[in-house]
Order: sequence, then C-alpha cells, then structure tokens
Amino acid sequence: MATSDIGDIQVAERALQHHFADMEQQRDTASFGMWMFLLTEIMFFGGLFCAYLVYRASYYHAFVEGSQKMNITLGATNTAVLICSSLTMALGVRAAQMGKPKLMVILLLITIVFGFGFLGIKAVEYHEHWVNHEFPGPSFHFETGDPAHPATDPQHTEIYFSLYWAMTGLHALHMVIGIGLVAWLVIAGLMGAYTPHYYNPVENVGLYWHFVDLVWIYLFPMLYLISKKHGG
Amino acid sequence: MATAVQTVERENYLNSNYGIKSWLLTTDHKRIAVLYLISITAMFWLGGFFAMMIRLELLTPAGDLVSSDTYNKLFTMHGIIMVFFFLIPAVPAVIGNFVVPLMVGAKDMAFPRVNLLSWYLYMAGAITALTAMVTGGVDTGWTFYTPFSTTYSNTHVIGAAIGIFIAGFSSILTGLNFIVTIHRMRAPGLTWRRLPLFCWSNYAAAIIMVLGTPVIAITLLLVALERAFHIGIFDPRLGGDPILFQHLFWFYSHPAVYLMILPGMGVISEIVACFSRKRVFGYEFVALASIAIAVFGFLVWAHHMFVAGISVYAALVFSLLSYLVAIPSAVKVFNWTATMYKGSISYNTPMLYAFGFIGLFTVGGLTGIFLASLGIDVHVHDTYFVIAHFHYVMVGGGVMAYMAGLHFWWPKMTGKMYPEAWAKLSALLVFVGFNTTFFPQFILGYMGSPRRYHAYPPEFQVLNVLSTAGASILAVGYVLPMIYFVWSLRYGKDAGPNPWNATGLEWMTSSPPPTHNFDETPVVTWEAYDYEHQPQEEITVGH
Amino acid sequence: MWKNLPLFPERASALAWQVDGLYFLLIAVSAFFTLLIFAAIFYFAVKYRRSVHPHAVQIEGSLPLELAWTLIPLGICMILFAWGSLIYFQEARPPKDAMEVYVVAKQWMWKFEYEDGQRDLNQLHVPVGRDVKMIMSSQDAIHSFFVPAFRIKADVLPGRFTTTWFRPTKVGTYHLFCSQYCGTNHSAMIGQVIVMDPTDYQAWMSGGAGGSTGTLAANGQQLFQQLGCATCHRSDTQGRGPNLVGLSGKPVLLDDGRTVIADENYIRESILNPGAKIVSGFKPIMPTFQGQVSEENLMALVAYVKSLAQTQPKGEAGDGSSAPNTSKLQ
Amino acid sequence: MAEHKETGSVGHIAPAKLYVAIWAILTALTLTTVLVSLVDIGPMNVVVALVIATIKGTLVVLFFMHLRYSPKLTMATVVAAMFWLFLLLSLTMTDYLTRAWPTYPGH
Repeated sequence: MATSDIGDIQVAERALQHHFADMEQQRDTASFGMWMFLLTEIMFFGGLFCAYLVYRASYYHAFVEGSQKMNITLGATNTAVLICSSLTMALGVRAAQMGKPKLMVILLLITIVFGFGFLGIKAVEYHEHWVNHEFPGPSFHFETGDPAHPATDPQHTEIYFSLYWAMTGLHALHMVIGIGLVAWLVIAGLMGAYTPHYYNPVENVGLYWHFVDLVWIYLFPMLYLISKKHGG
Repeated sequence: MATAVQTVERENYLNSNYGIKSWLLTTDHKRIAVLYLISITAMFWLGGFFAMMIRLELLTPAGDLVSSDTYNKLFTMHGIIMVFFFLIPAVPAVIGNFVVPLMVGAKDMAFPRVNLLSWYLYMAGAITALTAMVTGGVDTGWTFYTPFSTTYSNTHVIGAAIGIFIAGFSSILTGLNFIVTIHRMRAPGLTWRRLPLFCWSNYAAAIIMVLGTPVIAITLLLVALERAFHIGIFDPRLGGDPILFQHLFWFYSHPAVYLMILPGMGVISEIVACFSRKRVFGYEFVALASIAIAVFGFLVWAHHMFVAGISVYAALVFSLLSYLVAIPSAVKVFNWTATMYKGSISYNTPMLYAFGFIGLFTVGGLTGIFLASLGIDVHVHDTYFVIAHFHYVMVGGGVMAYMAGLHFWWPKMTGKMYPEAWAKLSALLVFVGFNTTFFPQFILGYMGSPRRYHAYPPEFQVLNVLSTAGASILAVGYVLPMIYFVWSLRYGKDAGPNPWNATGLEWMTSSPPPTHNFDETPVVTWEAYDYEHQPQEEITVGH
Repeated sequence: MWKNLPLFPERASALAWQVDGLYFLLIAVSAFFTLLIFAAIFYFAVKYRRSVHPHAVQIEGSLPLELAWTLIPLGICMILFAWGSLIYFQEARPPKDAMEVYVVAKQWMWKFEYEDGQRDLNQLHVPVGRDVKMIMSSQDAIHSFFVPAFRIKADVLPGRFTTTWFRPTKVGTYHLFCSQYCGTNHSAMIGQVIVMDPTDYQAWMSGGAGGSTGTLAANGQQLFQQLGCATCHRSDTQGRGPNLVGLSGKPVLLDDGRTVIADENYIRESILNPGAKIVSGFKPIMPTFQGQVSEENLMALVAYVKSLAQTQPKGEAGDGSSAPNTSKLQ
Repeated sequence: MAEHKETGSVGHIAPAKLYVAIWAILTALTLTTVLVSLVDIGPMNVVVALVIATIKGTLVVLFFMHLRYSPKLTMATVVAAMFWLFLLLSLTMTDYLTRAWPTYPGH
C-alpha cells in the first residue's frame, strides 16, 4: 500500500467489516459480489431479449415497420449521452482511487446530469409514441404514415411496441436507480467516506452504471436500427 | 471430542443477545437461518394443509367436499407455497445458511446484511402471495400457463406473481451470497478439493439461483403486465405466443427442481460419510456431478413441453439432453451406496432418513427416465404419473434430505439432542406413508388419470383412497418431529460440540456456536471426511 | 378387487402396444436398478453395522467403477432414447390418407366437425381400423386432447392448429380427457371416443344428426364466396392474390426469400394475419379476417383450401361433392 | 484468503487518456452504426449493427469496467453470463426455427 496519512487508514479500518481478514479480502469480495449481481441482471434482461429474438424472427415485417417509428436522432443522441456519462463515471472512480474526493464529486455530479439528460430525451420519445397511440393496449393504433405502404401486420407491430416499452422502460428504471446510487455516492463523498484504501461503493456503483450503459448499447440497434427499407 | 459436557453455559449465538430487535436486525447467519427455519416451517404446514384438503377431496370420485373453484385454488396454492416458499429455500436458506459459513471456517457469510435482506424479501414475497390467496386465491396452477393466467382466470394472479417475483430476489441474493462466500471466505488451507460436499452442492444450487431466477422474475413480471395492460406478449389473440411463456417459465423451473434437490444431495453425502465412518467414495465425482447437474439442468427444460406444440426436432434435442442429466444423478447414487461398502454403519436417525432418500430418489430419478422418453411422455404427461415422479424427487428426495439435515445438525444449532426413539419412529412413518401416498399415483397416471382433476371417473377410486390413507400416515410422520424438536429445546440432553464424532469444521466449535463461529480462524491441513484419522469413539449421546 | 384396480388402460389403437412395450422395458430397467440399490444398501447396512464391523476400511474410490456406472447407464439411456423417439415420430406424422376431424376446444367442451359436415359435441365417432387425423384449435385457454386408450395426447392451442392422429383397433367407448388445466370445470371437460364398426359408422353418419348442411369443404367454399376471397384468389394467374389450387402441402416461396410449407397453420395465418408471410411477387394488400370468422368457419375455409389441392389440373376428381369445381372461383 | 494471489490488481488505476480514447472510439462507433443503418445492405445491416454493438460492449466491459485488470474469477463470471444467455436464446430458437420444418406424412 502506498503511504498515506493516518486519517485515511483510520477511515479504512472503520470500514473493514468484522468477518473479513483484511481490506483486500473485503474489496475483492465486494467486487466479485457486484459482478455476480450484474450476471443476474443480464439474465433478467435475457428473458426480454429472448422474447425479442423469437418475435423478430417470426414477424420481421412488423418489427421493421415498428422500428421506422423510432426517432433515430434522439436515440443516437441518447446513446452518446450515455457514453459520455460512462466516461465521467469511469473518471470519477479513478478520482476516488487516486484520493481526489472533490474531483470525484464533481465528476459524479456531471454523471447525474447526463443521467437526467438521458431520461429527459427518453421522455420526449415516450411522449411522441404515446400521442401516436403507439402504446400497447386497447388504444393501440398503428399506421406507417405512408399511404403507399399501409401497415402489413399491425397486430405484431403491437408486440414490437410491447417489447420496446418493456425493454426501454426496464432500462429507464435501472437509470433511475443508478442516479439514486450516484447521488448517494456524492453525499457520502462530501462527508469524506472514501479514500484510496476504501472506495468499494464507488467502484461497484460504477460497475452498475456501465452495465446500464451496456444494455442500451444493445437496445439501440435492436430497437432503432432494424431496417430503413420499407417492408423489409 | 464429544466428551466435555459444559456445565457453565458458554456464550453462544442464541444467548449473546436477547429481544425481538436483536433477532429482526441480526446479521448473524445462524440467527438468519433460525428466522428462515421458523418462517419456512409455517409455510410447510400451510402447504401441507392444502395437500391434505386435496387428498380428502379425492377420496371420492365426485367432487363433493369442496367446489371445483376451491379445489383449483387449493392445488395452486399448495404448489406455489411448497415450490417457491418451502422447497427452494428449505435446505439452502435454513441448513445452508447455518452450516456453510461454519464449514468453510468463516465468521459469517460474505454479505451479512444482504443475507438479512434476503430473509426480508422472502417474507415480503410470502406475505404478498398469501395476501393474494387470502383475498380470493389464485387458480392458475403453480405453472401460471398463459393465456389462462393472463386472460381467463378471474383470480389474484398479479398478487401471486408479484409475491413470487419478490421472493425470487431473495433466492437470487441467497445464491449470490453462497457463491461469493465459498469463493472468498474459505479458511486457509481449505482448498476446493478439501471442501465438504455440502458446500459443493450448495454452490451448484447457487449457480441455478443466480442464473435461472432472474428469468422467471422477468417472465412473471410480463405475465402481470400482460394481465394489467393486455400488452400481447403471450396472448394469441393479440398475436403473442403462449408457448414462449412455457419456454421462459421452464428455463428456470426445470433447473429449479435441481436447485431443490442439489443441497439435499449434499446433506446426504455428509450423513452417509459420517455414519459409515468413511470418506465419500469417489469424492471428486460426487462433487463434479453436482456442478454437472446444475449445468445440464439448464439444457433440458422443453421436456415439459413435448405435447405443447413445439417442433418435433426441438423435442428430439431436448429428449436426448434430458437423458444426459440423469447420468450425474445416477453417479451420485452409486457413490453413496459404495461409500457404505466396508464402512462401520450406525443407524442413527439422520442415517435412516438418508437410506430413505437414496431409495426414494432412485425411484424418482428412474421414473424421470420415463418422462424423458418421448414415446412414453406423450401418454403420461400431465397425468398422475408426473405428480408421483415429481413428489418422489421433491418430497421423497428434497424433504427427506431436509429432515435428515435437520436431525443431523439440530444438536449443532440448538446444543440439544432430540429423543432418538421417537425420531426413528417418525423416519419410518414418513417412509411408509410417503410410499403409500405416491406409489399408487404412478399406476393412476399410466391408466390415464389427468392431474388437476377435481372429480374423476370411478375406476380410479381404489388407488386414490390408498393414496389418501398414505397421506394421513405421512402427516403423522411430519407432526412428530415438530413436537419432539420443540420438546428437546427444553428437555433434550446437551449435545456437546460433536455428538456424531463427525469431521468438518462445523463440529470443531461449540454447540450452539458462538456468534463469531470460531475463537480463532481454523487452518485446514486435512482432506474432507478424514474419518481415518478421526478418533474412533462410541457415540455417547443419542441412543 | 382386481376389477376395481386395473393397472393399465385399454389398448385400443395401433400405437398402444408400442408404447406399452417401451413402458415394460423401462419398468424392467427401473426395477433392476431400484432392486440393485435397495439390495446393496440393505446388505451393506446389515453386514457392516457398527456392532460387528467397528472399524471402517477407507476406500478412496475407483476410476473403473466410476466409468462403468457412468457409461453403462449412458448406453442404456441412448437405447431408450432411440426407441422412444421412433414412437414419437410415428405419433407426429399423420398418414396422408387419414380421415380428418376438426376439433374446437373451448371452456369446457369439445366440438368435432367431420369432413362431411357432421357435428358432434363431446363425443367423437370414428370407424375402427381407419386412420384419423385430428386438426385442433382452442377458442380460449390451452386444452389438451388425451385419449389414454390410444396413448395419444396433444395440447390444443388458441391461435393455431395442432394435430395428432390414431388408428383405433378395437370397438368400444373410451375416455377423452382434457389434460391441460384450463379453469373451473377442467375436470368436467371429459368426452367420449366411440369407436364403431365401419357399417355402424356409416349408419350413424347417414343417420345424420342435426347440423349436417353439406360437407365441411363445401361450407368453406360458400364462405370463400361470401367473404369475397374469390375476387382475388382466382384459379388463373390474373388474380391479385395467389392461386390456391394445388397449394396445400406444397412449399411456398415468400418475398423475403424464405420457403414455407403450406400446411393448415400457414393457411390459417394467411387468413387471419395476411401480412405475416407474403408470397413472393404479391403485394401485402389482403385485409385481415381476424375477429370476422369464427373458429368453426375458419376450419371450414381451411378444409376448403385443402380440398383444392386434390383437384389438380389433370382433373383427378376427388370424392364427389367435396371436390370443388374450380371454375366456380372466377 | 484461499485465492488472494490472483486478485491483487483490482485497484488498478488506468490513465485518464485511456478513458478518453475509449470514449472517442465509442462515440465514433455510434456514429458509424447509425450511418450504416441508413444504407441498405440487406441482411448485413443486422450483422454490422450487432458486431458494432458487441465491439462497443466489449470496450466498455474491458476498460470502463476494468475487466482487463480483474481477477480470472471475474472474467469467468462474465463468460458464464454470456454462455447462459446464449443457452437461453439458442435452445429456445431450436424450437422456433424448426417449427416450419416439414414432418413428412407417414405411409
């Protein structure tokens, strides 16, 4: 361990839970636990991916028509926003590792701003779909908007939108939780909870945040970029 | 080792702290295990009550005891409670929670607070599901098949689904905790090859909890959403495919039966070794068989769907894979049997239960081969044959192992011995009662008696009466332990740290163990089940 | 006593003996292994009980033994797999010339429609010795068509057809169960399969219980006209929709390059959800008939389109009235 | 305790430049995938989109999530997740993709 001031080590010792032998064991354990948790998250989204794959394979036309209602500009912007937030998150973790709590707090705050930015843009898209009756349920109504190409298979386009809302909704829920966790880090960071010897929570929330980003990296092409050609 | 009978009561996890708060806010894995023990026992009795109602209804061919709607709710609630709130958490969350950290020489689970959270999630899930049941019940069967569950049932499907959803996270977190604990918290010298088989099998079960449970969680969430908003993912009227539900459901629920039986297999490995005074025959094979079962268990789910309308080719693939998963189970049975060869065998209660387990699990496993066989499965699918097979594995296997483990570690958990004669009697009653209940159901099933029937054609009556008679014997067999366990808390003899003269780190600390498990972290220098070097002593208590 | 305690259901189909044969083998294998394990446990438990054998002999394990009890069960399993799959293949492949019965399952009854227009509720009449193919669909939840005496079972799904078949070999009345849980009166969804002498069957058929208004295919043809299908699906190449003559059972090239077989499910989907699979060279202009045709009418339409396959250009006139005159389509 | 040796580097600190470089690549790839999607290259559209997504995902996992500097156990966890997801998807598809395969009538 690098030399540090006594205070840091005391903070670290207070953070050592009784059942661990040392900080190293505690940190490894926490990190491994977080990865295991992310593994369960992958399987959680996996059920939806499976439904998506099955229906996309069966109802390709319907999915193409549904995807053409997506606003690619907003979707791509949101992808960029998330990538930026991942960068600030990664740098925030780095700041915590290097013992720069102020820098960490600033970077995490920027991450939160990006997070809200993502949700805001998503809300605009949701609103658009809602107004166009592209929400599954009794009021669902689908038109391609092109008189030359009427909707071929509106029933299965509804399934596309069911999956769209379920997947992006679940993702947005994860974003909300992520923002809450980062906010918690900011508060704890302001109170001086983290040092280069003890920053497990920062690291683990960082992993979570990147994971949520990762899910979106797949959702974006799956839902927005199926095909630009009409009728497949 | 079993000599020192303590005269002064040593501080242990039970008496270190008093008051309801010290229990509800505890992070001690042993206390959490006790919390689970109490809540799971309550659920077992509730599920058992529903089972008795079902058996009583089936005494006569006409549906005359309860209405068909009530009957449908009874078997649904029996299934939901027994599967999700008893069998899945029983061995891991009670016995595993208590014993695994002791076995690996750790002071606690890797994440003690997460462990407590698991219990709260379990309770929240149970209360949600029970509320749904009390306020009107659920009648979909524990399998929630769509589109019945999403469109045609008029009962509280959403409540039950959300209850299971919440309890699922309890299971996920328990599994996560086991995996991390076994990887990260082992005492110095305790290598994977020295790890007790109970840890191996809990590890394998945890793999299923972690990888399978999220899928059923999202699936039931979709069912709830579909029911609430008619979003059309599983409803054929909206273009959805009800078979997709079955795929996603069984992706978890088939491995889940291995999740229920694997920790029980671990219990049996411990007990057979201890009461044969021998190292488990083919230790590595038994350990790897656990992992093989957990992995192969994920490859066979569609054998629940051979007549459901899946493609013929998929059915062939899944049938073939289903046979493969039988092999590691067979390997385990053969190795347990071989362990007894040239052993020094004593007939203590846990061993009697273990005998019962091996026998009943063999029958349950072999009848599983019938169901893997496409030609036979088409005929016996959804009949009492499946019910009998499932109960042979889950009750004859899982519950027998749970009882075996409870009797084996009860002295460690409480520091007290139970009355051996009564315990032997109950083991016998359970074995006889179980076979009388469920063996006739194999015949019923082959004759074509469909499951979930409230009334049935009269030619099936004789076997049904036999089955109900057996169920009442079985009930007595389960009530007895409840009584003498409670009795033993007050009147039982002191057990001492190692009443069975067993190997394993959990027997090297006092009974009940102190809050921190070990006064100093043990260093392991011996193999698992080192009975060769264990001092040969007569078992001093428990005769 | 034994009269009340039968151990097997009756064997009334060609398949029953095959399934029972495999069942006996499985029982033999299971009994062998169960007895082996029970005997070994009992023998060891008595012979090596602590009072006579106080010191255990430590044995680590044995690789040959492990291999033996891995590979021998594996070999047995593969034999069982092959046999079971052969039976399943027979179950899954209905013979070409089977008589077809359309089944609509709903909470909680079975409706049968025969090719020549007869209808039946909860009672299925079939002649002995004839192959019978069931084409089934559900109006609500999933049901399952289960006749223990025939050893067959197939789930009946909403939204698509499933099929199964049997050849009854013994005259008699047999249980028909719904074996997939389907709600309140699931256990009352019991019907009868009445296997009759061919002569009795003919008599029953011509005795004409009510509802017989012409063959199923003829009803379908009527619907085909009423719904206006014939305006586009013409029997020449001029129609805006594909020509349906000779379609059934043949491969169809779709506009995305895939090929599908025009089976009952394809025809069904094309009526209810025309946009899902578009035939190569045609435009997705057909309106959906979802919600406009009942399950029974749908079956009549499917039966009609299938009957068109039997009237190949060379005029293999089918069986009398059920063979539609293609000129009517224009 | 049992496996401490292999885990020493969890606390690896990567240079800030690396993170910025990864960010730049990710942004460029996002732009690429959008542009490619506007061109019709038939079935290759899906392939390209998924390949790009996988490259992006791998970069995030390896660098932002420090997998590159993590113990083998963590890598095993990631591999397990991918493998089980693959099992779920592929075995389900064995049913859906073979539904249309003909079962030729007997006799």
